[in-house]
Amino acid sequence: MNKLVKDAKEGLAGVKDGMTLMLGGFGLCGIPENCISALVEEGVKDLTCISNNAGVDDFGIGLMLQKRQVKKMISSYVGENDEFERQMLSGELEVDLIPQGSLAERCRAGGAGIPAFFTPAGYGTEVAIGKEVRYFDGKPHILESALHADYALVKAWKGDRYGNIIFKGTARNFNPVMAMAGKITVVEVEEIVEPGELDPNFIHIPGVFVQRIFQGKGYEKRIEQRTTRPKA
Amino acid sequence: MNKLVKDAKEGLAGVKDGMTLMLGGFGLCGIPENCISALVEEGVKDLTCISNNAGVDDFGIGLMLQKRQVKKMISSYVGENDEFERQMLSGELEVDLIPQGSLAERCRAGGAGIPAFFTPAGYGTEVAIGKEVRYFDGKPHILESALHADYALVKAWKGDRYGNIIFKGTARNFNPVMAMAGKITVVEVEEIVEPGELDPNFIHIPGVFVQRIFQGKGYEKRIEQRTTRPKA
Amino acid sequence: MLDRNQIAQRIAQELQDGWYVNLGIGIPTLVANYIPDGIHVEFQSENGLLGMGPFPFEGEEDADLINAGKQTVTMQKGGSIFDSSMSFAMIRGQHVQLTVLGAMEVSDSGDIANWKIPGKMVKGMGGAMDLVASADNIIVAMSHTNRKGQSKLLRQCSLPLTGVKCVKKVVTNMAVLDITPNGFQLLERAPGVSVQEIQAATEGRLIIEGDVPEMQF
Amino acid sequence: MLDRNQIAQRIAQELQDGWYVNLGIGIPTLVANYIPDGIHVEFQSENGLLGMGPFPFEGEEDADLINAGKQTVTMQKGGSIFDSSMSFAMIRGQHVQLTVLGAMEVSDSGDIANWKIPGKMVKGMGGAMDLVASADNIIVAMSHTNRKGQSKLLRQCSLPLTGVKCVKKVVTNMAVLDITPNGFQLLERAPGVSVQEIQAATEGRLIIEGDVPEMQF
Repeated sequence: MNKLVKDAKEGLAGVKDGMTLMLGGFGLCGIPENCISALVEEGVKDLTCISNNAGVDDFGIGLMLQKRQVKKMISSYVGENDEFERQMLSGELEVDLIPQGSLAERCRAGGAGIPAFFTPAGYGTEVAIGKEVRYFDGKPHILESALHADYALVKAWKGDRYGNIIFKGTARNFNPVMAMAGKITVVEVEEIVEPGELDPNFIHIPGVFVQRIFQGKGYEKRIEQRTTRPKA
Repeated sequence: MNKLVKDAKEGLAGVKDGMTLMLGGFGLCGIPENCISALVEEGVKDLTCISNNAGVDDFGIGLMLQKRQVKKMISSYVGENDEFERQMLSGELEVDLIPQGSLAERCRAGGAGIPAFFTPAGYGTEVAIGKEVRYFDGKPHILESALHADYALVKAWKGDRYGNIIFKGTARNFNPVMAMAGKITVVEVEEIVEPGELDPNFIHIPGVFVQRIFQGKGYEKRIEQRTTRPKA
Repeated sequence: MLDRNQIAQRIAQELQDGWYVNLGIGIPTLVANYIPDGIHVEFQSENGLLGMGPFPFEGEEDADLINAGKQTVTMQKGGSIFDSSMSFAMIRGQHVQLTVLGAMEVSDSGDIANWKIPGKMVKGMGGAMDLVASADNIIVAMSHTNRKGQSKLLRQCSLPLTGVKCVKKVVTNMAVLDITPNGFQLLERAPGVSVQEIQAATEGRLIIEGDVPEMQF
Repeated sequence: MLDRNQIAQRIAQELQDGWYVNLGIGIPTLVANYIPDGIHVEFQSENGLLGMGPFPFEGEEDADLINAGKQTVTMQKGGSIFDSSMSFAMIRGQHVQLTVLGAMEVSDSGDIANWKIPGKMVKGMGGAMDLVASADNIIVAMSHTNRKGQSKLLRQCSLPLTGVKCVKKVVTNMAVLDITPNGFQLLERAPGVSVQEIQAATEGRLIIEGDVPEMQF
């Protein structure tokens, strides 16, 4: 059981134009930096990207937008990105906006073999257009479907060659549910450890969901909103 | 934020005849021993119990069956219990059998505000009788609904007074999803620790789901099938 | 008229001991600065954090610990970290007792619009639709009128909705109002603001019963 | 005719390196004893365990570490523990490559009955319905006939079903058979068992093409 690959390029082997990718992260926190760099380098295009956000102009998915690699974004919030705005307003980029909780649950559902579920989120809004409405306990809900991806690109903190991974802080966010939902899940970690080093009671995502794993390098971990208070 | 109560009796304050309870555990592994003892002592009856199994004749939920406290069991597997069999065949006890994965997902759904979801499990069987069938990707699925409970009785390993809890080994099983689904979730732990002692990255169920917590005592942890191999 | 901080301070009076609370971006964030004495609440951030603390001291920022506004934050003792599906399980499952968020418009039946202005760049709803569709208790923090002086408390929202019949209470720079089956019920006036001024600034149905007291701080 | 261990041994030949495998109670459990050299597989136990190892040494049993048959077990290095919803997320989401389970009856279209006999005490389906409805690859391990000598490979199941059109392969004490659109395709004979004997013991449609080889061990 050895899912270890050398680097992002090897991890992304088989990614083709027109594919659907999931990318973990919230803002710039917990994004698969190495995988994004490799995608930009490889130049694969017409991608559908499922990611809560779309990065900033010069980091994260913003780098892929600059090279016009993205055909469609499926996200909950896409501010802080001028090039994104330009492509969206000009019609070059298709955008599907989804409530954040529905996005998370739809990814989990994709990984868990649940094709569809009812949620109250979005009822009575344009998100509900064309979707089935049903009342439970007198409260209206809409039917949402599972999301799947050809590749899920996940950033974790530590992992082993079985694909077991753990996350750190709020860099966890969408990474676990996307790890579950990828046909091929590629994980980049800050540190590869030996099998058995991760306490089996506290593994966030078991290796069964992971196909490839590698140790990333040169993490920038850019902070989007540096907020502090003065030392007392 | 202090959810600490003295013992099972205080934890179960408010449990009344006719209520619906969830009880964690798989077989006798990870069952809320202290809560079950207190229920037996209090003598509350006409209960609907949601639990993967129903214990054995003289341990676990079996103790409640002996005192005729259970009106209905919602479970996936109920073998190994003569009194259960007698009550079921005589019609004293109502039994609703649910596929194990659907049981787990229905509890999680109850806790997560998902009123219903589609699953392939049980299609074409008597489990599907009266349930909506829908095809996704050419495959038939049935609609299953969320489960809720007035009280969820959960056994964890360690916890703090905020209600944050962690589990050990396969004693985890149904406990986390039931902790999410209880209107009042009562957790018994082997050890109460100070807030901050549990690593926030590795808390299995955050305190937000827990209303009461106490340190249990006298855990028997009976083994149902002791299987070993000789030392080489 | 209240300023942003006073709106936050008034909302903080609504907090109850032991509550879990989700604060939106803007005025709602300021509520955390005014927690009444003797009240302990836990802040949930929908990106996956419970027990959110204040901003870190300079030099102690952790790129792996941010809030839903992408700001660097700290954690309180007893806090916990979880993934996005667990975070919205808490929200959708109504385990969070209070959500405070801003709005562009609120209708007198509790509809809210706060995510999209036709013709302008749409950034997305983030977690707002899940929050308003799920929470039992939603307080909107906003100015009573917009920059053109038009009422933001309407008979019907004109902007695309974020949620339907969900807002329970509105705290503005002029008033505290409950949403009732018959419209906005005026509960309190900002110091120095008259019932007449509030009536003039409210386009939706306004219920005024007896003497309307001034807010107390 | 094969004995229980030989059935398990033959099924073990189907294992592929890197697979995750769920083994049911009974004969399927024995498959773990016959993993071919050079093949590494991980065993999933639906009560919440991946990387299940052999039974513990005497005196080293841990009440908090059991398998789905409630037997004390051990864990392999690289294993992991999870809750029941995550366990069935793996199963339902088709992340487990192979499920091996016993059956009372299998039909020639792949239906399976293994949980209930009318008139007898019903213990429940446990995880079987989730497993058979979800897995892409399901092998049934069973005797070819029941104690009365009646075929368990039928045109249609007579007992209440566990799952519909899901079984891919059956390994019995007499034969290895694939389920095809036209019925059971006979792939291999147990050593010393003739095609005629298999035909006589099979009530469902049986496809026999060319020479049917004996199993190799």
